[in-house]
Amino acid sequence: MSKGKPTGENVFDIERIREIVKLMEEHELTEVDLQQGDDRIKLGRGGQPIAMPAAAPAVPVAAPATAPPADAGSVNDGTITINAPMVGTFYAKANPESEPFVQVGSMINADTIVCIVEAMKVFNEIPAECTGKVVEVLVADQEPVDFGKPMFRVQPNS
Amino acid sequence: MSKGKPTGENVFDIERIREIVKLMEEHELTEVDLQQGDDRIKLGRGGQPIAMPAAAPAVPVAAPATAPPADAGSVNDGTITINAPMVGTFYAKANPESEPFVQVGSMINADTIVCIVEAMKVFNEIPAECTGKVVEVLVADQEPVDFGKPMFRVQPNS
Amino acid sequence: MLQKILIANRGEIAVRVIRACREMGIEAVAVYSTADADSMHVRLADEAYCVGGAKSAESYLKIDQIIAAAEVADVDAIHPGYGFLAENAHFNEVCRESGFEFIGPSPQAMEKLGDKNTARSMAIENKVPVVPGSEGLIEDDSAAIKTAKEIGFPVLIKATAGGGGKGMRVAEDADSLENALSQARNEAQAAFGNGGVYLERYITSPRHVEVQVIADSHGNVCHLFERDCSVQRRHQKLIEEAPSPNLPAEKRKEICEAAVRMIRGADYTNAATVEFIVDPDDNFYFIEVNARIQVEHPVTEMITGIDLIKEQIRVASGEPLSFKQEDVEVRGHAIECRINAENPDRNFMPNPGTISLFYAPGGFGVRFDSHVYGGYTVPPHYDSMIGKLIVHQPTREAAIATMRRALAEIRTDGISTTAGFHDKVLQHPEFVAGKHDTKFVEREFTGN
Amino acid sequence: MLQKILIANRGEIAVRVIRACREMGIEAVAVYSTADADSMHVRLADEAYCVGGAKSAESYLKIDQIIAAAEVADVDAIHPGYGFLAENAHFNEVCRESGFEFIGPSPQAMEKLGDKNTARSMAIENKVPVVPGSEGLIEDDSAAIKTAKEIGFPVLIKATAGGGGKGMRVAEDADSLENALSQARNEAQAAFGNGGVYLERYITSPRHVEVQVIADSHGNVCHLFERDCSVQRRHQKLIEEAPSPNLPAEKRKEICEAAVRMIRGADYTNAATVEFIVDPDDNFYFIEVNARIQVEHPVTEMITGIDLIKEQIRVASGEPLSFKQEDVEVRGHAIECRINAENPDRNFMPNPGTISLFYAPGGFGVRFDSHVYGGYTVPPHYDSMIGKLIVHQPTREAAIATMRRALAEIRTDGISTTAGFHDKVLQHPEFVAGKHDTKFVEREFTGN
Repeated sequence: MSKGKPTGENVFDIERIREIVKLMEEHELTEVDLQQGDDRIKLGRGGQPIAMPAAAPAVPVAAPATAPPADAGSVNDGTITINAPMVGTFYAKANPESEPFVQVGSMINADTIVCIVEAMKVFNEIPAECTGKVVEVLVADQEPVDFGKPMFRVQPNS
Repeated sequence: MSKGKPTGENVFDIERIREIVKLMEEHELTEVDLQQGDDRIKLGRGGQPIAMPAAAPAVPVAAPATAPPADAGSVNDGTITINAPMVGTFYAKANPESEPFVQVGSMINADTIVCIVEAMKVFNEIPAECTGKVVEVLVADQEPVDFGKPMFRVQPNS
Repeated sequence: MLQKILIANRGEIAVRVIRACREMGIEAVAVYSTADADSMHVRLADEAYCVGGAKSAESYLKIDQIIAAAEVADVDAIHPGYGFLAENAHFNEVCRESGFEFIGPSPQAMEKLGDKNTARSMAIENKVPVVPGSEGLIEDDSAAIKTAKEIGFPVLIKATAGGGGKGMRVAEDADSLENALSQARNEAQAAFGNGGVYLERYITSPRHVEVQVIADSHGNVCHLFERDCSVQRRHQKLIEEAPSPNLPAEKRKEICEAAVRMIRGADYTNAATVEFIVDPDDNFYFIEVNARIQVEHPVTEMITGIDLIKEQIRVASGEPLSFKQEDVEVRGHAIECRINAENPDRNFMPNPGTISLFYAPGGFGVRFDSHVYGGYTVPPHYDSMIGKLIVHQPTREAAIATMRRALAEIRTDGISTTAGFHDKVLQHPEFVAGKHDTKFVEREFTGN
Repeated sequence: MLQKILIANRGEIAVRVIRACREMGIEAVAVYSTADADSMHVRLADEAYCVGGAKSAESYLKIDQIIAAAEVADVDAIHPGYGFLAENAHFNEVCRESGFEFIGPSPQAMEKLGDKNTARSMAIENKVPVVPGSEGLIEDDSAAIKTAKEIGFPVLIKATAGGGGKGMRVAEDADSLENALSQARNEAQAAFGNGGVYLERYITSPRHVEVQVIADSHGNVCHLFERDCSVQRRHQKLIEEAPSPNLPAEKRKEICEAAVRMIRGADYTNAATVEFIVDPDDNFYFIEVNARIQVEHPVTEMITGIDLIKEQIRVASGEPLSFKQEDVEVRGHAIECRINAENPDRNFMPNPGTISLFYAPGGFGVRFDSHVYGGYTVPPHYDSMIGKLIVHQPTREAAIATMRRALAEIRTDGISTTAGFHDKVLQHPEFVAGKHDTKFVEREFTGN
């Protein structure tokens, strides 16, 4: 393994770059500059946090015990998410005939029921617990959800 | 013996970077800049960069296939090392009675015999292959050496 | 045969069950807490559902969430592993009421055997020797003194609802008995909300010997011989081995047959372990039944060649065991060391953290059941075991040599483990001679 | 018994030998190139010496440097592993002249068996069936045609100094023979500096079956039954198993006894493999003897329970084998898959690199012999094998299931491996039926 020559290793390895970027984001690094021989990896990062790649895990890696809004899937565009507080089946409507509880554009407040999560034959009405406008519905009707799974994206009132 | 061996250390080793970042966070460092030969690890974090003494890793980087001077054990103080070109037993003197080939302070040139490395009953005279002044003898008389093991530290003529 | 199984557990045992499912062509579903999102069992499973927060009470112990995951995943059975809800008869019942096979005994059998006092009477009914002691609970102190004199001092006071040594006291003589009784009662009341205690003869220098049994729903009850788990620290097993060293052949036969009688008598199906203590004269006394698969089951698998998890699944599927008693043979000797993320130099303080560099032990005769890998972070929320190192060799001596070799290979930069401590134990003359008892570790190493 | 051994090799086999030394209480000394400073064998050894640069020619093939390291480390024996200098009779001789036991056969036996033509005549002397062919080298074309007609077409032309398929040609009839002869001669001359060729009958749909033999210096020569290595790509073995599927019991007996005759006749000590090809009617023909321990030795260890490396060391120490022929029994079925850092989708192009995240396969019935770990960089300078995945189960069917389970567990983020390719092979009906021959992989998968 002589100096200045790569160890059969690829500077452009996306996986590793993703790891470094993750590291930079987690620890608010502004600069990473790695050189070995002719190889170099130099990454800069402004004051704005970097958005996680789409390939981010489907499940929040560190959602707290009770999954409050704005934790999972935040992309730092000012929006927050309403996350499933339990495992179960997501229902967008009270019954097949009725309208969805909320849709894109719906204004919601903390008490607004946004959906039902059914588990063990119990239909749990899920309140928004936040105030603002629904900008995206992230789960299809009757799709299963698990703890912390983002269900709605909301533009909060500022 | 293993202590003398090159590590083939990898500047891009995510784990080590993670360690350094941890340090930066714990101690609120804004910049770390490590350089050795062609290798460099430079990390920035938040605020204004502050000058920081370069801390070189304890272990030297990998020596190339043939172990020329100045590769192993360089500590960026301008000195270079004469490394063992083979496995064997290091002899500082031609025979027990005689003076050492070289000592601290000895001026040497490319052809100066600096020691003998004995392997398979053959006594190989090792030339300096560099010009300058011996500032440190790194191996004790009749100690075993292996390939790339630094034997002398030399202040080259500039 | 079952088609899809949810594993209501984490760590190495979740990985262990997933492996058995895979080999049987059964789909495996993992559940996990937010702290385990990167855990190996999540990645190896066919499906994985987050059931709550890092604390066990918010995830692995949350019955409704686990059942909800089973419904969403549409599994047909649930394997509880060990610990967490494994011996919770209520969970067992809820699983079955919700339409999921529980891979373990019936709630009734679990409940009966769960109560030490009931279990003891069942043992007596089935002619399984028990430690001489009080019939049922101790009513008052005078009765206690009378019984103690019949049994003979020293006597041990035990909580009927007890476990892990809580509510236990030794009384050397009648004078110290009263005091010890009240202490034990209070401790038991505090720990288990049940102050009921009973008396038994205190066995000096006991060995812990347990028999692996498995029963199917067709009336077959087989034993897979015994394990010796005498290397313990504060009632926590550290090293287990099979067969038990220095147990005479006829005693082995007796203890295994007694265990089978016990399980048959309890009208029990699936895997169970019948625990005994063995005194210096090789007399054995029933202690309790563990109504679950145990941490140390691999040593039995190594010497018998029988996959216990697969047999559990077969039994839960209503199929007969894949073997008959006469097919079960002991081959060689197996030892297991529990590798814990603890610092033996700091009184075994757990030290969770990230394993920056990891070498897994391997090679001929070595099995390492674990969920860790280089870069894995051991979370602080659960028990500290990061793996089970199991070796199998023709002789106990060779097994010890292989274990010491394998222990030396383990590398976990970033956290310290008990590997080095095990190596010390393995070299101790008492262990090498197989003459150690359950107080060996505290006597020779840790003190207390 | 030997006290200190230098392992003149790298990678998994260096680790394998170090493990055996450790269990026997023997000090292990590693040598390494500058490219292997971080390799596991360096870290597991008691001592390690860098013997030169990354290129094999500058380190692992440098006889003087390896001997010098042996002198400095003051060992009493050298284990060559496989590949590199393992079958170099000169190195063997230099070791012994320098006062180090060479853990392998005598240079004489190695040399005799190294020459295919000599080996063939030795086989004939020892009544070991060989493929019908020319007695010795082919002098001129007319002789060739005469011989070919005696043997019967199609005939195979082989280089006496050959290997890896070089200098091989098939002639369907007399007309094509002359042309094929000259081609083979030229190729052999170019490849080995020796144009000598010979003829033999061309066996269609051959299986590769080899017998593991080991002999001590006390006149004991034992076989450990056979291995089937018919899953090959370009003459490189990919999957090996023991016992050989569908080999009739009496043929197993015959082939093993023939192998023992061959080794006894060669006045050979230590481990050897006698290779045969087996035709569709189960007739077997001697091919060659490998005078070393082989990559696939673990499958034999699994079914016999005998540690071949320990036996090699015992034999080299002048001790008798630890077992007698009648003690050797076959238990269950074992399969090995060679896990290579290659990309099957790109014609198995090697792809060295850093393994950022690594899951080692494990669990019941699984053995993984490897030198890699999370964060390890596979150097580009050596062969691409990063580990050997071995499974052991009561039946071949169960072994295949366990292998598929274990292959799926392997994770090597950063490099691609052949694990997925093995999984495809294991599902192929021909392999499942055990009816595959040595052309199976090229015919069904890679199209050569």
